[in-house]
Amino acid sequence: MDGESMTHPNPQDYRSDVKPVWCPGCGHFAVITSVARALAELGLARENVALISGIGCSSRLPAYSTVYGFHGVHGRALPVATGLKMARQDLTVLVAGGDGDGFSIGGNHFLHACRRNVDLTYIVMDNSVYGMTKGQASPTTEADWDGSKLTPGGPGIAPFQPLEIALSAGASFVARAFSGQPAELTRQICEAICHKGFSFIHVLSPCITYRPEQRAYKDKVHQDWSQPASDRTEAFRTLLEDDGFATGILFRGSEPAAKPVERPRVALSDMETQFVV
Amino acid sequence: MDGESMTHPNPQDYRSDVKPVWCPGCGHFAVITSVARALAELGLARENVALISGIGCSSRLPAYSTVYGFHGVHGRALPVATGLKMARQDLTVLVAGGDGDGFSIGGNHFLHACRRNVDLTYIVMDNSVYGMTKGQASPTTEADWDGSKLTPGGPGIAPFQPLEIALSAGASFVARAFSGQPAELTRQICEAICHKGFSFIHVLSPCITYRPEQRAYKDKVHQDWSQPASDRTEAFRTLLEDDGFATGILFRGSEPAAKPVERPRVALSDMETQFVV
Amino acid sequence: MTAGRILMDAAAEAGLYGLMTRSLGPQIRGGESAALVRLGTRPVDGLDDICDLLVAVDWGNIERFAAEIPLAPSSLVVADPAQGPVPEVIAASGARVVMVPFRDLAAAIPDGRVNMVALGLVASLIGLPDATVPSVLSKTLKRKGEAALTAGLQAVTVGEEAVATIDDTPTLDLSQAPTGREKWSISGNDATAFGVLRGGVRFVAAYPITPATEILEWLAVALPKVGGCLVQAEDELASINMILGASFGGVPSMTATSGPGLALMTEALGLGVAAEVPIVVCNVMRGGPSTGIPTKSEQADLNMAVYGLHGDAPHIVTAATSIADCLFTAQWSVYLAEAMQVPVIMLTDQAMGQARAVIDRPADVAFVGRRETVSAQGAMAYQRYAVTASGVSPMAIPGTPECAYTADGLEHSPRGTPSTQAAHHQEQLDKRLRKITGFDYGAHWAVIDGAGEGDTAIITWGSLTGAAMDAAHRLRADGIAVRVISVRLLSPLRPEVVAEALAGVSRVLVVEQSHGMQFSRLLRAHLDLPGSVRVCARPGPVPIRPHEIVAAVTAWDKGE
Amino acid sequence: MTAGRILMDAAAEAGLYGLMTRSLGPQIRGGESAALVRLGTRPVDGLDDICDLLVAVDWGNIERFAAEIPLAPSSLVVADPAQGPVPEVIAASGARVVMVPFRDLAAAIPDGRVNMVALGLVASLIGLPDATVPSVLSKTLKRKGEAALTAGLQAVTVGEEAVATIDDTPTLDLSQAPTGREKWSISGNDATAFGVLRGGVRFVAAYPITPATEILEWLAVALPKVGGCLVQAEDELASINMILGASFGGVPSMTATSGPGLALMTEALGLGVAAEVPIVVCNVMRGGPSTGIPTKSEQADLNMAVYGLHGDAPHIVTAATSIADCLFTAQWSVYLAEAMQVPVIMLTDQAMGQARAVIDRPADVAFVGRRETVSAQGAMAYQRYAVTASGVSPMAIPGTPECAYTADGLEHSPRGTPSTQAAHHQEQLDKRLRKITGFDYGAHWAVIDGAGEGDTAIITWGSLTGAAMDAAHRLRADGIAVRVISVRLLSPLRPEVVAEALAGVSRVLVVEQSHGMQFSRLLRAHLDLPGSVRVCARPGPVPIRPHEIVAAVTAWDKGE
Ligand SMILES: Cc1ncc(C[n+]2csc(CCOP(=O)(O)OP(=O)(O)O)c2C)c(N)n1
Ligand SMILES: Cc1ncc(C[n+]2csc(CCOP(=O)(O)OP(=O)(O)O)c2C)c(N)n1
Ligand code: SF4
Ligand code: SF4
Ligand SMILES: [Mg+2]
Ligand SMILES: [Mg+2]
Repeated sequence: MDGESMTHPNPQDYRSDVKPVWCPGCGHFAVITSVARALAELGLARENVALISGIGCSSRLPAYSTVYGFHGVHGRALPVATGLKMARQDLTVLVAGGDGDGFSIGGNHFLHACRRNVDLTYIVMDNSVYGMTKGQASPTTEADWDGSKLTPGGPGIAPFQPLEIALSAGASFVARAFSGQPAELTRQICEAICHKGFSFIHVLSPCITYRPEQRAYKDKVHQDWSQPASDRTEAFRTLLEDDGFATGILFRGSEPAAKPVERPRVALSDMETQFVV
Repeated sequence: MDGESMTHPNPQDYRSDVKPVWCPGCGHFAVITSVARALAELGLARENVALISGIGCSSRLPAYSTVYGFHGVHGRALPVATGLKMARQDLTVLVAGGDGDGFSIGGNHFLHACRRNVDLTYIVMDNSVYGMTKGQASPTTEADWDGSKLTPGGPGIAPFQPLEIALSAGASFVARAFSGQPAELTRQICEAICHKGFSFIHVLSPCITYRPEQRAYKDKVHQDWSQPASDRTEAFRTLLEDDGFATGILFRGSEPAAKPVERPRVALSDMETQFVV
Repeated sequence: MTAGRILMDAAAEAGLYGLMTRSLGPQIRGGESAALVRLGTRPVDGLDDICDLLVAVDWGNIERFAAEIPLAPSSLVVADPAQGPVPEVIAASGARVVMVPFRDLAAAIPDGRVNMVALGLVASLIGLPDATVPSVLSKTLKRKGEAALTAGLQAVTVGEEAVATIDDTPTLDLSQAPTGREKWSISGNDATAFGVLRGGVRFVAAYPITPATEILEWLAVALPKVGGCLVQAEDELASINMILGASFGGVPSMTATSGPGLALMTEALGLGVAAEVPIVVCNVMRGGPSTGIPTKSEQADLNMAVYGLHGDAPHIVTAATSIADCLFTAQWSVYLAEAMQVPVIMLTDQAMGQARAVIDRPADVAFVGRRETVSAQGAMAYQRYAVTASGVSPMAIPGTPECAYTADGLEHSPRGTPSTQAAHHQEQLDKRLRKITGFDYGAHWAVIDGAGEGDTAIITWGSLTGAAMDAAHRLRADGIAVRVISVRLLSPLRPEVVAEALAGVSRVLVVEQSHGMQFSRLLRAHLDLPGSVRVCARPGPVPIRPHEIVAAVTAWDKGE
Repeated sequence: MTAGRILMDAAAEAGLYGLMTRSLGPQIRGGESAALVRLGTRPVDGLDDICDLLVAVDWGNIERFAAEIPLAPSSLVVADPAQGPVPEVIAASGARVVMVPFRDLAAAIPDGRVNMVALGLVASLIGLPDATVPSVLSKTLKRKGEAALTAGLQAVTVGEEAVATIDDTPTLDLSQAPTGREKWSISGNDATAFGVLRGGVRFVAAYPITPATEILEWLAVALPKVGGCLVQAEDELASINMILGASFGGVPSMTATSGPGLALMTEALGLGVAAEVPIVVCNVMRGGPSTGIPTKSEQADLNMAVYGLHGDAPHIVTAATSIADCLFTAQWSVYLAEAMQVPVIMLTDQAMGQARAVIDRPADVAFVGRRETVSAQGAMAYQRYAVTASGVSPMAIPGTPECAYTADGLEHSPRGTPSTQAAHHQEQLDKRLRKITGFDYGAHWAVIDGAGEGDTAIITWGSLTGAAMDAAHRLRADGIAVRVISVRLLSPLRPEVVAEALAGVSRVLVVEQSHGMQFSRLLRAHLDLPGSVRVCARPGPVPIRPHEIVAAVTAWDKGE
């Protein structure tokens, strides 16, 4: 969290007039609402916040907010955000996207963003499906989900474990929320923004159209992680017991965030001397 | 391990006459030797083995062996191998490369190959440096290693944890070896080839030229993992105590390897009926 | 959509040909959409100039679609009065508007659906034989149960009856429709999928992307039935490298994607060129650049397909010329890839891939991919990249004893060992170029209509072929002899054969759907087009219609 | 290598210009290598036809290098007799060979090194003033301590003395050397790095790749000193997207790579085009396709740089024309990117990037990237992609109140909201093309020598410029007037200005280092070259030498 604060802003101030393309009932609606609430709560000036995304239903978020946005290409939101934050330490940079965008095509950037620990807040709206391309299996899809013609009978692969990977890769803030509980999600976003370093929030966000059975998420989630671990190993032990539906902030580390190195300034003309014969 | 066996082959039968480009003393020499020994020990016919790699000093391996080889592009060895094995279940497919190739540019394929559990043996020769491009930091380089002009003062990032990530991502065989102990390495390669599923061997393989201090690896390694865990959580607990120099087979799971689905055969002409009005 | 498809199938039962394209709004699911159907007694490969009949069950966001639905005073618009006044953009066309209360009519029937009423109306308006719609409807609604079918049939009847309220209606002359031929109803994407299967593809790896996903979905189901398989990859970098691996293993392989995915594949395509591994990549073009307009059509990935690889990397680029031709071109592409051990990029586009046509049953062509391979040789004598006269070096498939080699993207000697020598580089570059320029492509390089005729040539490619053919037909009817050349082999573009096909003309009209005149520039780069040249180019998504091509030619005649 | 660099610096002290390129064997470290040095009293931008003097301290794998070291009977070869007989490939050239026992001479000195003996010999052979080598040597070996310096100086002296055993030696006429000018010794890659820094770049993200890494290494050290930073990315997909992010934040940004890396960047380059985010990508070309020949030079990434993006994605491609010009072109590229909010791909190559030249201090040019931005506006009135006459839409930088917008790779309205409408698409495509075709590039689009002269034009680009200029010089001396045009702005290629520069010629010789004649095809695609056209094209790694260009022109004269 950087930049000046607005005086008593309203969550609506962070919502644009662009109509979402989302299906009625999509979990992603609650995420844009929660982002807006969190920004209002923290009183961040709109012009000092940037919201970066890739491609997918979830990645449409930026246009629906009134902060600066960058709707990039599929899977590359994290690098865009990393470059922005490294070049502009004064901005608050949020990143949002889906499970396909973040864990499939974007998996490598996820690994390395966790390690690099640049001060970003990364919100993944996980619906265990590619919504935008009409319902194929994503890395978090159950091995036997046979709802896609691309993987008849199911993808047959053990689901990707976002939190375990994030911890192993070195993320310094790891949490899980459910889009059906926007108050908790808002709280987590606030905490993540305030945390100095890379924060990852795994949001269970149902796809009403291609995974209607995800309506049942509301009965499955349980807020277990009331106190974030500050020790990575401890967080790991907690996670070894996870059923995938525990919510809360799992881990909050204290490694310093990555920043550009400061060096004494040198004039360009003085640099020329190295070339002079 | 598939295909017919040769009668009493000699490790030399698996070595080509192409002279390695490696610097004298490079750890990678012991890896090609160990691969040849393992293939001889298992008596695999050369023509039924394929060795796939990306780009880097380590990735030069295939040309130095007499099995079928594919020296692809940087970071993409695992997909090439996955395609080959899925299309040709009869072949034994090995994959080899470096820490840059496998964990930096190839990190996403590493994650997904671990999950997918195709029956491959993946050997990463980790020297915590990009040897081929003359000594830059890799994902496994220590945060404070200041040997590269590209990252003056050191990369400043916590090193990538190959075994932890492999386990989290779902690899079904996870081991670590040291190229200075070729007998143990050979044993691990044999076991990995015989294991049905995705096997990952993390080989500490010193770069004599850009990381001469790695000569000290020989004093640091210790064979601790004498009995592979068969339970992932147990393996995780072991790993939480790891100093990065324990060797042995850490984990051997029993998830079935991914294979193409078998379906009753249909003639092409019969498929046409679906288009007929 | 459903109604459109039923209408087309019903027309097919009546012996007609047809084409249906769709236009969607931005909503992920639901939201507005338009189905554009053209029927005819001859095969229909493109949309016509204007829309004879527009049935508007509602006016929601009509502005978004208006550009894609050209109307004229001769058009008939049937609208529901309950949906409010006729929008300005429609009224301005001068089309005749008549009112039919679709919603009320549907509401009067238990479970009656508006689109079924509209279907009945249209079928009756254009004069389809009475039995056809109910016959198709019963097949389609069979799975939904008796009640749904009854409701559907009732709604159709109500729609048919509503026609009585309209006078002076357009009809089709069905007497011209050929009978007794086996007809297929197929989308371009399904045709591509079936084509590669016929060509011998048995491995596919892919990452979903609009508008190519249907190719993959069809193959995912079909491949296991012929002993093959499809892997859903983590991204396009993985999918292209997976198919290189499978093909290295001797199994003909392909993937399908669209612009952004193809961009991610170019590095590995170069590897396929250098290591000489045959693969087919079908690229279904959508609006660009970048994410662009994913659900709409354009022909602007041509540059990348032809030139997008680093280094001198000769490879093959083909393009289907119609929905039906997707099948032929896909099969041929596999054949070419295998014969020359080279990556083939096959181009189609959204307008073709996601459209559906009623066509004659396509002939079974003989092209099945067959690679020149070696069997066991004397120890170590095998040269994977042997310099041969044809440029094709016989390939050892893993499993063949005594022939193990390493496929390599590094420059190499004939044996395949890495080499930095100028002579090896030159030799391999020559070889890789020679094998594709010296190949005998026969007459398949283009589809030519009116070969040798007239003073004017229309040269085009891809989904504009239908419009160009239609335009030529009309020009000939007006006494202007023209020939149409639709290029199927875009790279290597062979200047001699193109020049031969253009011999004798003094005017060339290049027709393409790209803002950057990519096709025209490609032609220029390789040959001097004879006489004077004009380019009729427009970006997507609105396709170029036959009358625009006619106008371009006649304007020339008038010295404009 | 060290010896070559000391020789060149010593020559620079004597007022000479110079060029040093290197040729390496396949070993990762150590192994054979050759340093090729050309010295002159005028700036030296390319290698000469033949090598006047070859000092071979050993013959290891000379075959690998022979093609890159042309010898003639006029050449002098100095070799160590202990290294065995003169290899066939050398003997065949007819060059005069003399023997000097380098190893024995070096062995006689404590810590004496062979290359220092050779250095002394060469310096003396060509007649460098006595003091120059010791002066440079003491600077260079300062850090290594007194003993090393003494050993070095002794070895040099021994080498100098050995010259007495050779008669009829080549010397340089030093009297022509200009004096009193400040000289720089700089590599092409360092010049590029300094150029972008001068242009205003303050953020770099990159992934190492040969032969571009030195640009990045230089910037990693320099950027923090001007308040910027460099991030080593996990791959090229990350690096290009990182610089898009930083530039979106208002900070001029660049990356450097080579062919395989550029291939991975094309998708994001398209995003830069569509979202209008300025960035510079410097691509240092190496042998292709695929991994190709990473340590050798070629000009074959031109196609990919110009055409490699999907959709209609107009962007800028520039090329440095010499080592010194790397500085200018890099700085200009940043300027162009910022002025037009567009990605610029700057092409150099291994022969330029990893070579080192002694040049005159480059002039400080005024080009510093400056973007058209907006300051706070009335609430919500801001249109990020406003359709303007110039095509450039003022950009809001995050931090500017009331102007927040979303940069988007989806097609959009002027405001920046996603749109699938044909009119918006056309408008934005027009705008993005207009801003780069309507820009005033001044005279910088090319370096022209002999403007308006003669009947023959030599048109070339990049590192062949020096050879073309040399050839023109010789042709003129033979009474054949020619002009040379080296194109710095490869895209958009502006047909009018090229045509103007070619006005009056009846012959055009295109000179390029690519197997696929990529440059020639690019020219053809955009304009009709006047008169008759010939192409002198060859792939890497052996550069085209001046005499080959002279021969191509004179052959034409003779009607061959
Ligand atoms: C390079 C590339 N490949 C594929 C696509 C097609 N594509 C768009 S969104 C998407 C998946 C989106 O899934 P997810 O990120 O989970 O978001 P959701 O729609 O489920 O919210 C895909 C595959 C693309 N745009 N670009
Ligand atoms: C797309 C691409 N980017 C960069 C490179 C340059 N490159 C070649 S090898 C290499 C790193 C090799 O490091 P590693 O995999 O650790 O192998 P090592 O040489 O250390 O054995 C890099 C960056 C390349 N060949 N291709
Ligand atoms: S398809 Fe699924 S994820 Fe996409 S908008 Fe609809 S409900 Fe949401
Ligand atoms: S540079 Fe390092 S990794 Fe490469 S060959 Fe030499 S010692 Fe081995
Ligand atoms: Mg999703
Ligand atoms: Mg390494």
